[in-house]
Amino acid sequence: MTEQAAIRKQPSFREPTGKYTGILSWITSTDHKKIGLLYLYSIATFFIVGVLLGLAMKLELIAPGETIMKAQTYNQVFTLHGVIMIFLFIIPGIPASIGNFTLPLLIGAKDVSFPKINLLSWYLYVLGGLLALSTLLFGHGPADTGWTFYAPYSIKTGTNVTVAVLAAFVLGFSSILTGVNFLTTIHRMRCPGMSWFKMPLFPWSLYATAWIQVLATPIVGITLLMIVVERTLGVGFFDPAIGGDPILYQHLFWIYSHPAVYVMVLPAMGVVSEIIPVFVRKYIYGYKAIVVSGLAIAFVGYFVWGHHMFTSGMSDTARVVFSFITFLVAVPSGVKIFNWVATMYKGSIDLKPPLVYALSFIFLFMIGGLTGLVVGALATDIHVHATSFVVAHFHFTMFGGTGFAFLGAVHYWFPKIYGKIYNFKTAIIGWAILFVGFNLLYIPMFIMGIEGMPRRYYDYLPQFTNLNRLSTVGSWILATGLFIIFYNLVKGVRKGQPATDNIWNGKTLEWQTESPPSQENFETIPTVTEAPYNY
Amino acid sequence: MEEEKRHIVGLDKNTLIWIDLLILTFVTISVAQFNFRSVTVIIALLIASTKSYLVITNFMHLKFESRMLKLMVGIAGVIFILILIALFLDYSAR
Amino acid sequence: MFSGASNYVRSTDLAFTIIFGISLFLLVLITSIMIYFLIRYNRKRNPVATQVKSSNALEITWTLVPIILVMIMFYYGWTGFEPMRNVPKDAMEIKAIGRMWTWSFAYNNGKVSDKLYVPFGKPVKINLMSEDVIHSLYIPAFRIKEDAVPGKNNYLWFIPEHPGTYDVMCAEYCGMRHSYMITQVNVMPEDSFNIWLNAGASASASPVEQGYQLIKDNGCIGCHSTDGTKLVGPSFRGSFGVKKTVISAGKEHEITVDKDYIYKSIVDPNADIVKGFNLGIMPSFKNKISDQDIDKISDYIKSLVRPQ
Amino acid sequence: MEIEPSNHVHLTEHRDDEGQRMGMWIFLFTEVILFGGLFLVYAVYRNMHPVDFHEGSIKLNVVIGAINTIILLTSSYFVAMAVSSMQKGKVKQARTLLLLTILCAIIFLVNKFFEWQTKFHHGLFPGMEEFYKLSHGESLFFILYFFMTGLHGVHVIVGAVFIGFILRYIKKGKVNPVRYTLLENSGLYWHLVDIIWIFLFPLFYLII
Ligand code: HEA
Ligand code: HEA
Ligand code: HEC
Ligand code: CUA
Ligand SMILES: [Cu+2]
Repeated sequence: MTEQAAIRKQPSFREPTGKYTGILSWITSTDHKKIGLLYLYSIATFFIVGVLLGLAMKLELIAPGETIMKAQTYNQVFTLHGVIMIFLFIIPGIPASIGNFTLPLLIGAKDVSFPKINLLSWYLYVLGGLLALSTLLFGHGPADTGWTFYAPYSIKTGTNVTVAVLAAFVLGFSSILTGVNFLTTIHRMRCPGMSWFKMPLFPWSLYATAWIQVLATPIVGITLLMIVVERTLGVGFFDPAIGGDPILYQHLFWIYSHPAVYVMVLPAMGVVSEIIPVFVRKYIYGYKAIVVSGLAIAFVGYFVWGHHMFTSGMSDTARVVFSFITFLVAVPSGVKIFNWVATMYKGSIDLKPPLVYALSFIFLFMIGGLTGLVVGALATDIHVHATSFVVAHFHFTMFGGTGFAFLGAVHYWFPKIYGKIYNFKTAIIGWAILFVGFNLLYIPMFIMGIEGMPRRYYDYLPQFTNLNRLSTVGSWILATGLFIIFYNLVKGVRKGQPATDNIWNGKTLEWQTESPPSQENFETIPTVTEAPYNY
Repeated sequence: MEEEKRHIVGLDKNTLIWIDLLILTFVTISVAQFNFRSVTVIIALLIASTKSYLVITNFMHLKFESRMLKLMVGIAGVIFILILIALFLDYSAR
Repeated sequence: MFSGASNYVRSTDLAFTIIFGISLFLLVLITSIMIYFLIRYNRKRNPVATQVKSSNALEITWTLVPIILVMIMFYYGWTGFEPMRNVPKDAMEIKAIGRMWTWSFAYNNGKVSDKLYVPFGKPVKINLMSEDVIHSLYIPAFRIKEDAVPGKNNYLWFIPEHPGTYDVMCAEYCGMRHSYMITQVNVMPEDSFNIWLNAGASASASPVEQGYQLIKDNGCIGCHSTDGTKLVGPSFRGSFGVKKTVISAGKEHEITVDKDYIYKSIVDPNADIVKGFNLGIMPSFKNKISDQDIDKISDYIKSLVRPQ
Repeated sequence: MEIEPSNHVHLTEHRDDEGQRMGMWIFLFTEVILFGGLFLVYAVYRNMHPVDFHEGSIKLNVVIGAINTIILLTSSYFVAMAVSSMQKGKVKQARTLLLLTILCAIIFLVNKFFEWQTKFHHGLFPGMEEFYKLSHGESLFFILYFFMTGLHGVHVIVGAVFIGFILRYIKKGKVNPVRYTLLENSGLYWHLVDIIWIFLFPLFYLII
């Protein structure tokens, strides 16, 4: 650790460069670090909108019948919630914000391969986000189709599906550009000496993710375009009245959207693989196994989409085969978990906030993933498909998994980004409340699902009242925790204690430069001689 | 371009490929005049694939690119074909 | 929680128990190890970490063992599912029609009902149809569910093994009143079932009463209330004889709701759209409701006077 | 950037031509998959309605299709030649070849325009009266035909504009015999447009 926080050798990247100052110097900058932060702030903004919608839904469900909104409003709320959370929060989430910031640092590069395209993708992101929100303002309001936009309902309804779908299309394009950029960067910009197997695991996970973004996203892009054409020109691709097949829409949608769930979770796994060795002070156990399992998840993940359609009337063969492949995907996820836990063995564990998040990721993701097996099995999925069991499953994976890892990533790289540090104690208190609230919110949903409460239900039968009420209370606790965490982070940015350059004693390259890094990242491009995580 | 020695494809080679492509176009049109049932589709697709192969390797210079890039093109192709097969798990067994 | 209401309950719950059991075991095991390490190798207790080399044998073990475990899970899921797709030859067939936002069940003898009635202990095959968007017939107590897709013939089948009444729901999101697309299945002894099945619309019922039965059975009340509240469509109460503004082919004009207009609204609903309502929501019932029956519906609507 | 030139690996300033090309290739993957989605739809519907697709295909004009195929193949040839010329330093020749490519693009589009127009006259455009008299499979065929060739047409336009920009860059000297990756990338894009047509042609015009 070098004591150099006081005198900087180079100005921080946060200083304006180019001809503009203030906010303009940010939104015209092609520096990956500034773009990463632009992403982080815009993602956080949309995320808060999504959370408020989530809380509103839970409030509505506190009792049967109408509580605070009408049925139609509820349907629009969960659609907007889903669209925001999926396309604006969790898919760009870790890669575009944290990934953008740290990827070049981690591989010892000055920037990504295509800095201008990087900035373009942020603009597309904002455009897509504004389009999605604009549906609130005109016509019959936001789409009411669910984030899946299933035909033919999405073609019949009078709400602003066209615009919502176009928003998703633009966002998909933004995601593709990020993917192209990361793939090229990882291939071409690694610093001297960093062979593939000397690359840290977070870049590896971004690499696998980028492949999914590049090869799967266009499918949903074209599918959504077909919906637009079908709605605006009255041309029926999926309209049974002219012989089209609504099930084909579902196939095309899930061909993208299942791989997309691994876009959501692989970077989170990368973050966890980064955090654990630092706080355990050990070389990560099974480095190669973790790399290979990540690639395996990405690859096999392409061929399991049918498990969302077990009750759609797909052929029986397809149901069985898709169920089979679904089970195979669980194995590499397990391999990662085993290796993380094994890393802790004989380590010297320092339970700082980032590690707390990493470990709670493991716990919550296990619950999410293992319940994924219940829905992956045919007989049980026939029963719990489209019930709140599924809702609980994906909240556990997406937000118990990716969400917690995201928070972990923010807490881990915070001192690198800002050169300051937040209060540890408040961070842990916020986490604890979040954790309790989270479980209270979603575990009742598992039970209700097994008892047969369908999802996307505005109103429910009286037997589900108690569990719904419990779940609503959980949502308030969780919101409290989230508030404390945000408050602590914002306070850290404004008046946190200065942090040294390498506050966690990390071995990866980003910790070997100043905090915050300078415009050029490194004074001289580093040369790597040993594997990462050599403690 | 210090570090790269780029292969230059000559006029004759390009022309040769072009003529091949025209011939294949002619072949595919003539074959389509006969009805061999589903075989026709396969022949048409085989010819189209051959044409693409010629374009990709020669006109697009994939031949002279790194092994890594060839591998990437291969992976993208394989994933698409596997998706097509998986989709037909449903449609061919309905 | 799990009553044996159908022939699938046992196998489905078995699959569930096995998957859940293995999962819970792994969850508890891994979490305990994690917590143990956390305490045992805490920095205070263990200031210096010992580096451990990765072991291929271990990697292979924890790849292979999970493969075996997931194959067990897959197997039970599969065997529980298999019978769901093999309908016995002697199954009684019922047509279930889903439309926004009601179910109707049509029996072979022409009887239509908004509730499902099935004989106890007999295999029943349900052919699923949809008139507008995708719905999904879900009977939680029977552990069965299948989508009703427009333009496609899906089916499900089951043997009810316990007399009683169970909830039937729509499990595929289908628009505004999706959560109200709920009805019941009544499992009754075979002889009472036959009596129910063969009872015609009671002759004594007046046309108005029959009209009410008709709008219930055909699912009109999913969209039209009979008490004056506006749902997706205009309420039937107080609409007869009233002047309304409608839009036909883009042009507004006035009509009076009478027998002809009601007939047209049912057979060709998109021709005149009542102002303030949306085009394309109401499906056409052409050839689905006979002309006499439409007359009865008209009579019924006429009988619904505006509340004072 | 003060890195010694000896340090050859990956990091020569803004110049990583191979990286630029790799980026383009990856972008092309996404284009292929974009059309790939439509090919999946095509495959499924053709599998459902083989006879109708044949009927529909008969209504298309093979001659126009064949001419367009030849035009696109030739334009691809021109672009490939343009790259070779540039590499050899024959800037002027490269420019001529690129101009010819754009010319081919225009002829292609004009052809397409007339082809679409005749379909229009026959009322075979989705939404027109005649269209509703078609069988299910045939209407799907024509919807796909218009959508796929339409999207392809958009790509032709984009490709031509891209090449137009390259012509300007050549004039300004931004693209030159030492530095021509942009030209190569525009070529890659153009070849992709060609490849997609190579598949569209038999699938729509030549079905038995
Ligand atoms: C981050 C997102 C994410 C992730 C990672 C996953 C991961 C998995 N998901 Fe999930 N899923 C969603 C997000 C996600 N899912 C969403 C959003 C939906 C709903 C979409 C909608 O309809 O709106 C959904 C729906 C969904 C369905 C459809 C349900 C239905 O609608 O009926 C299915 C069915 O198979 C499924 C399965 C799985 C499986 C098997 C995994 C596996 O990858 C899980 C693997 C992990 C583990 C298994 C745990 C760890 C492993 C061990 C501890 C080792 C030991 C394990 C064994 C021996 C088995 N998911
Ligand atoms: C990432 C995805 C995500 C997240 C985080 C959430 C968060 C929440 N969701 Fe979400 N939800 C979805 C994705 C998500 N949801 C999707 C895809 C659907 C399906 C929609 C559909 O059916 O079409 C759905 C549906 C859905 C329903 C079911 C609707 C129905 O079927 O009737 C409900 C019901 O209560 C609900 C509630 C909530 C609540 C209360 C929250 C929140 O209030 C919880 C508060 C969140 C937190 C406390 C987050 C913790 C922290 C982080 C995630 C990291 C943040 C870090 C930084 C910004 C730096 N959601
Ligand atoms: C999915 C929803 C839906 C269903 C089911 C439905 N309707 Fe309608 N109905 C509407 C809507 C929306 C309108 C208003 C728009 C219009 O005029 O088409 C309407 C209009 C009408 C009108 C004109 C109303 C007036 O007051 O002017 C009549 C009569 C009518 N429906 C009768 C029926 C009958 C009878 C049935 C059942 C056999 C039925 N509807 C089923 C949605 C529905
Ligand atoms: Cu019908 Cu939901
Ligand atoms: Cu999935």
